[in-house]
Amino acid sequence: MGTHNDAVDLSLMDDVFREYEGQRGALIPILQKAQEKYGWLPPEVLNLIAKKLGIPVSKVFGVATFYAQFYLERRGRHILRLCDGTACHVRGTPILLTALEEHYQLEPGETTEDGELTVELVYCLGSCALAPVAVLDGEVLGRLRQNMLLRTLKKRIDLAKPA
Amino acid sequence: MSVHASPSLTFESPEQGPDSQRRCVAVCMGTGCSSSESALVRERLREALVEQGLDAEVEVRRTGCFGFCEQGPITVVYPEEVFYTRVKPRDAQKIVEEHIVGGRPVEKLLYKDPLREQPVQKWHEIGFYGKQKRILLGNCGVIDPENIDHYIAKAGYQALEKCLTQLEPTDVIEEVTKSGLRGRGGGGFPTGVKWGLARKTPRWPKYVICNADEGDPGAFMDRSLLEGDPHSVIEGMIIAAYAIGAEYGYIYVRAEYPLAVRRLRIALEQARERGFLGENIFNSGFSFDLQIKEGAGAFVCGEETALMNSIMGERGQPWPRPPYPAVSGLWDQPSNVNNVKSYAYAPAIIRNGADWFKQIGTPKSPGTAVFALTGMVNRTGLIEVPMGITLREIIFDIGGGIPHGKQFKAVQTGGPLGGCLPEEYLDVPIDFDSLQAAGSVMGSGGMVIADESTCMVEFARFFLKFACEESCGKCPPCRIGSLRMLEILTRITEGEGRLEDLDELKRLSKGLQRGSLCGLGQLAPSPVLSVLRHFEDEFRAHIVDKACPARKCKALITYEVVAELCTGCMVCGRNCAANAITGEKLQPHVIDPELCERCGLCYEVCNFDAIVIKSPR
Amino acid sequence: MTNSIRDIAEEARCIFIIGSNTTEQHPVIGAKIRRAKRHRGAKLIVADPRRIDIADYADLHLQHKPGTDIALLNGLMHVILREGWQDDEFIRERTEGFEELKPVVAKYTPEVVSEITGVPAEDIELAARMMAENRPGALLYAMGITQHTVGVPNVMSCANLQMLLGNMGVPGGGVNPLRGQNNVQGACDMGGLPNVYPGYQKVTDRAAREKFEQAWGVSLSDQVGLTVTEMLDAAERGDVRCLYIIGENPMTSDPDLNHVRYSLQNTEFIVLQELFFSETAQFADVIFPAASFAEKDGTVTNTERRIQRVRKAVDPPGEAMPDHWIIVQLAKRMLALGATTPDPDAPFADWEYQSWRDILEEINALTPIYAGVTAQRLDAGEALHWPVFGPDHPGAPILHVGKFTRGKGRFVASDHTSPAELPDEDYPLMLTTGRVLYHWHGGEMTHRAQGLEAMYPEALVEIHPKDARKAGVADGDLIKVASRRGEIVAKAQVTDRVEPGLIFGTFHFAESAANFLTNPALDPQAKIPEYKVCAVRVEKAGSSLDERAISE
Amino acid sequence: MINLTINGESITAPEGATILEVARMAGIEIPTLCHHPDLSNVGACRMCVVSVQGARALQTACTTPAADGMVVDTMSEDAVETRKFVLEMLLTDHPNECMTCEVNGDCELQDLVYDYGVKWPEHNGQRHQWEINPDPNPFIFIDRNKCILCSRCIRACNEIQNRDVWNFAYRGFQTKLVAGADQFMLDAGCESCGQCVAYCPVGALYDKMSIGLGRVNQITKVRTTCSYCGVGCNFDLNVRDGRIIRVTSAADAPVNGMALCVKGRYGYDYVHHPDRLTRPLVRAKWLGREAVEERIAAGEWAIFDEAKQRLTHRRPPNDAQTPIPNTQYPNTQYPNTQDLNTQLPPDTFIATDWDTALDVVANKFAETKKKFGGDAFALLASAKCTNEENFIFNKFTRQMLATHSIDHCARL
Repeated sequence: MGTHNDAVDLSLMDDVFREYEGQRGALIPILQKAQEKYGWLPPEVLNLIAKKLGIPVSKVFGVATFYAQFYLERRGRHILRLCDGTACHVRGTPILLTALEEHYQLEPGETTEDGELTVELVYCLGSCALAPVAVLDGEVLGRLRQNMLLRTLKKRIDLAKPA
Repeated sequence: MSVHASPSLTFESPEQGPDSQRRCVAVCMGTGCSSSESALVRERLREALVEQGLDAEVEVRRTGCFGFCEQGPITVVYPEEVFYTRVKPRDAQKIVEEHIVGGRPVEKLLYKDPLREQPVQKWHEIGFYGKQKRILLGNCGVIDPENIDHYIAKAGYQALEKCLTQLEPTDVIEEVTKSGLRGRGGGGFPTGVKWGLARKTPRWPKYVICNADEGDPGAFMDRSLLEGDPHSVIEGMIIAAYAIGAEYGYIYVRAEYPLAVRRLRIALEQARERGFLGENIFNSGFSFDLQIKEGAGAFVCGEETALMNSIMGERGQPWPRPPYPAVSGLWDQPSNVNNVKSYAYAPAIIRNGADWFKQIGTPKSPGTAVFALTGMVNRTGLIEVPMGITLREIIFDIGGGIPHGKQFKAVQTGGPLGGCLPEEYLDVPIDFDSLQAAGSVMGSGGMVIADESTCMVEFARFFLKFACEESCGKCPPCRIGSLRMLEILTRITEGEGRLEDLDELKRLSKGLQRGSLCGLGQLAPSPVLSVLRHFEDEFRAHIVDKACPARKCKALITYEVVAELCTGCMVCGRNCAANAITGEKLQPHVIDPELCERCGLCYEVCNFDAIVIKSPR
Repeated sequence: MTNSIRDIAEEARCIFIIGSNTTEQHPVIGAKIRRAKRHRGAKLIVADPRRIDIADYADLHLQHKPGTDIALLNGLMHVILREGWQDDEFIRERTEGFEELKPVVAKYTPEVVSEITGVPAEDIELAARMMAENRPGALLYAMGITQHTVGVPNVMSCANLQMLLGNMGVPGGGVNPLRGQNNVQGACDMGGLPNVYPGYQKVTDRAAREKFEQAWGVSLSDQVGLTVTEMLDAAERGDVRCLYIIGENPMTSDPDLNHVRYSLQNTEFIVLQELFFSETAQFADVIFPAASFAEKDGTVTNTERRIQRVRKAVDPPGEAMPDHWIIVQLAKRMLALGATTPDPDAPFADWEYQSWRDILEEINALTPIYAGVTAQRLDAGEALHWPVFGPDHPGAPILHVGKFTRGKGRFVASDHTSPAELPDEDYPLMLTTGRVLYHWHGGEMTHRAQGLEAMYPEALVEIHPKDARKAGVADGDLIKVASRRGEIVAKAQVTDRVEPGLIFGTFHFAESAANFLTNPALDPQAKIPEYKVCAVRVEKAGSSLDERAISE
Repeated sequence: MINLTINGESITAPEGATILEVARMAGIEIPTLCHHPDLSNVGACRMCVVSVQGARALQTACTTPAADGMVVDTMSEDAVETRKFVLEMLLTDHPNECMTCEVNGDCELQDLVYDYGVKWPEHNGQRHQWEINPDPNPFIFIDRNKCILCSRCIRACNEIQNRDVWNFAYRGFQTKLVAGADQFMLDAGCESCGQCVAYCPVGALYDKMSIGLGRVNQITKVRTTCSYCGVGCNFDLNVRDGRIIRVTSAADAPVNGMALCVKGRYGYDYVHHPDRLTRPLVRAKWLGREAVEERIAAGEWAIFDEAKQRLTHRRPPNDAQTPIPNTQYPNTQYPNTQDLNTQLPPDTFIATDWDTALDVVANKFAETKKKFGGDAFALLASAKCTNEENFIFNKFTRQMLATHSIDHCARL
């Protein structure tokens, strides 16, 4: 599970639990809210959720690891979600990936050592008409080309100089 | 929750009605256009109007997707329906000054059809819309999805009123059954029959569930519908609930659709305020409410039993049927799961009658089909066409053919669980059964066009990789079998393939189809099989000649400099992270195939087309 | 148990556990109860001074002070009567003494009971409602009820509650003591008691006496014999000269071990049959190496009165021999010495047993409740719950169906009486004792089961953070626990499983057995010692003590 | 009652039974892996698929209720081929180690692979390489590489033991059997009952104490009753060469079925502990100096080292990380005192022989009875002895010693 140094403030969860009090099947929304608050799902939080909902940790962990949306590890300060939906795929996402791997030694799902950038592969952001698309920290980058992408990244993020 | 004894179907302030002759500039605020600054466009338009002191008379309206995302951001000026494309924020000024004030449409913002020399003025004259028939998307681009009055003005919630005040639940089911509506999730199961089954089970509570977990990469029909006309889906669900006897419902929306979720939230609130949701709707004694459940990123949750597990907070794994949801679904109660579109048809069918619906489309697949037309085609976007139209019409008349004069190669429908069809199938009429016969499927509406530059082997591998990553892992055929297939396909794209692999792929496919627990595993081999069936020569090229005809598979291609064209500008060298490109200034450069990573950056940046991609043969 | 494990697990709609750490002491029953609660929706109420494991699964945990069971049970009955939830028909048809019960119970309003037990009044109300609304309900208890100076009244009060609810003689109901040892039931059934012959035939009963006199060909006393604790006192006085012990370890299992040690030292001749050189062995004169359960054949009787087979799987080590062989050998030698001269014509005068089957036949002949428990039926795999009155009698998984064994069920009302020793200035804390999942009794076996020993290698004493702070003790510190009778050193386990003012210890570890501390005060009737309550004080142990605790 | 046809045979069955249950009642075998009669059905492993007339696809017999008029073929080509495919797929991610596997000959996967004639699938694709035995639990051994993800352990823990220690994490080919949040079992609330092991159809979960000590064809099973608490659980002692090497659950155990607790399943090794007493012991003072010296000199008797015995009682605990070594057969040392002139304290225990020891006791008892009568005796019976032993001990008390002073630990 996630490595992390500074302590996690569990009180953030109080109103989440209040919101879903007595609701059936609330585990997933609660995990989503938790991730909104912490950016990922720290072990302490998983344990707390299990305790509060009266369900085994094994179940919480099983669910949290099943869905792609949940992160059990810290992520980078900047997050690039690269769309590999069919439309984007045929319009060049693979080659964008190669460029990224080439320049940042980053495979999808990985984070740079300096914790600056996380690259994720997602299937369809629903902007197929702008394919290939990526989302950098929530901003949509449409009709991408390798050099465009690399330039934007350089501009946006000061990364420990990639080898 | 505020519950009105009797909800009103009249506007609270009529002049806001979209049909009013009042001038209105509609700006698309769908995900597509939003991602190219349409919000800013809207803002600028407002400001410009204020400057002109016209903000009182002219409404700037937020609308859902027009479908023609390719040309986004879209802006339409009503009532003339002048259709502006690729509108930048700075164009707002012009639109207001020249068009609104001056009455002269802004020439340079009009859509230029590659097939016609005159720019097209009006929305419906554009080829892209020519052959469309917009039932579900009828309100998209017309009404403000965040304003229930707009929906009501378009006869919204009248069907619901009719059901609750004039029809017995069984009448509703009969009408829907008579209409011949088939499930738009891809299964094509008769919706009316499905509702009938759920009604038959004498256990309460019952649930209606809307499957908006639009997982197919390259599909965004459901998203656009939810963003552009959320009430039609909600109304459809309430009608279904009434027919089945359910008192609660869920809309399971894909996590990646924040805008759709927001619009749904607003719509639900407004529907509750007006009493369309809640207790004793239309004084009929019937009560119903529903909530949104956001998915958490699992394609398999598009499978109805997995979806219900997910709603219950479990791992999204399917269960073997029986028990069928109609008998024992959510929390072991009778449940009805339909796709977004299936529900959205219901109001129209109830309003206009089964016969009206049946005369659209084909006898066995009545109604329309909504597709997200994407890939290597001139006009990409969201389209709605009558069933029975041919693939060729869609791709060439609506889609405007293949860009850059390239050759059409294949059309993929049905997403990762669908299939690819080549040229010779282009005249197949679109409907559930014909597509199936041709070796593909209707699916939920993704339609991706591949041109000569697409490697079909890699294409097949792409879909299988997706299925493999999305396998829930419950049953061995899918969990392990899909990986074994992927390993073979990867091998082939890397030039390590053997001819026996083709039979092995077929054998494994059979195993998955026959043995897998749910649709995901059973259909995962479909893309591979269809490619094997229609493009076996490409497979052979990879295996026998170690060549990638489309020059896409990294292991089988080389980048080379055409000395005659190279000016030695050194741009490529500077961009090459692998330092594979050498050469003196102003001298032709050379690429070392050993060092080259095939990232294609040089190809991209060369201003003289001096770099070519080569593959044997 | 009046009912079978099966019907409690599958039929009871409410399960009330009082004074039983079921999931640790009878884990398989514990698991069945968890299953009943979670997969069958049975209601689960746990009354225990500690937040024991199963309390975490309960709908309601009544954390009452040790030694206040009668008050708690009376409180429950008070609410039931006040609300008119009692089963009048059952009371009318099946019981007597109800009128006497009423006035007693009337005094125990939830408020009063809350005062005595420390359980919130509303929880008492709620518990009573659950029991009333979910019938049949089974009551399970163990040593937590019996090991008190009021052990017998405690049990009576349990019976009162169940009769009041009409929970007797029905599947899923009953008063169900969970017996500790694998054959403690059988040992009682087979006359391992000073007041009865096998099958609970009273030694004071003339007919019974004559029956055995004729069977064994000797004349028998009509005087009740001594109980364990009385034996030790008699030994201390020198009245008992020979002590013959089979597979028991009074030097860890009896209360006030210092007194036990003194008594044993004082006994002239002690014979012991054991697997291991136990604490008690140190005081023995002759030790016979005995066979373990895996090394002999025979039958045992479980807590639900079911008789089952034990089968020989391996040979005893070295010269070790099964206990029955040893006893027979001694008997024969004593006959040879003329120590007793039974009438040779008596059917069972002699000691010529070829195997356990021969003994079982004698049991069948002399023990009515075992009359039908034949080797043949056991071999045929029949499930036999005594009483099995004859070869064709099916046995009785459930007792008191239709009518109680004694005719009518008798309500015997009791009032709350405080334990014999309560905390005071000198000994401010209350000690209650018990066992843990990984060890068994004196630990003769479990300390030599390497996995179990690895799981729980040393004595722990549970103490509440508050008391720990007072005593300046941190989790894992060695502490000295002292009572008026002795002291031990053990590791502190700071936990809120116990309430402030209460500590918990075990007697699994000889050198720090809680029984150096426990109070030998007895229940006047059952002669059972008050293991569950005594007064102690706690202090951090000095390093010298650390040494001892570790090295010993 | 309903009527259906399975493999041409018409069968009458109770309402609500599954196809699998009906078939097995009728003696028609349908192979299963994830199914177990004690546990809920999940239809995951696909082994029990059968063809049902009119059904679109194969149906899992374990989850499909038998219906009136149903026509089932359990051996249709589709069904058989699917089973072969499933087994083949499982093998592509399973080590080929039957030769050294603990459960060789006692493995449901192995049997089915054999029955369906599935060949070992060679391939150089991905195989799991989980760490073997990564968990310090002293009783339960895990080899995830052998896990077929049937979830029987998960359901056993959830439905039988109700501890919910186990669950699946991640998904697809990455699916992993984890305790809690991928922790050590004991940290995830495990109480080491071993139910997960008992229900594992393959060698993924096994009893750590028994590793390398014997496989099913090398042992004999002896059904007996547990020696710990009063529940009366039955189980099989697995015996090899006169040693108990393992305890296994017995599905037909009347009280407990497959369920056991940590003591019952893993607390048996005391039986073979070196501390076991193996010879009758008598204090020197009851034997007489001469006898003792003679017999010791003759090598018949020996001095018993009491101090040593008491120490072994408090052996420091094993390191839980390392698998428990098996205790050797009792080899207690009895030092022969070379020099008989050394003073022999009268309280020294002498390891004697049965005749001597029994006579010492018989004589002492007889003499005491003569002098002081029955009241001079007190006897403690044992709740650990059999009914028969307790009976004759009670007879010995009353008939032989003429007293009723017999009791036992019933109250303790």
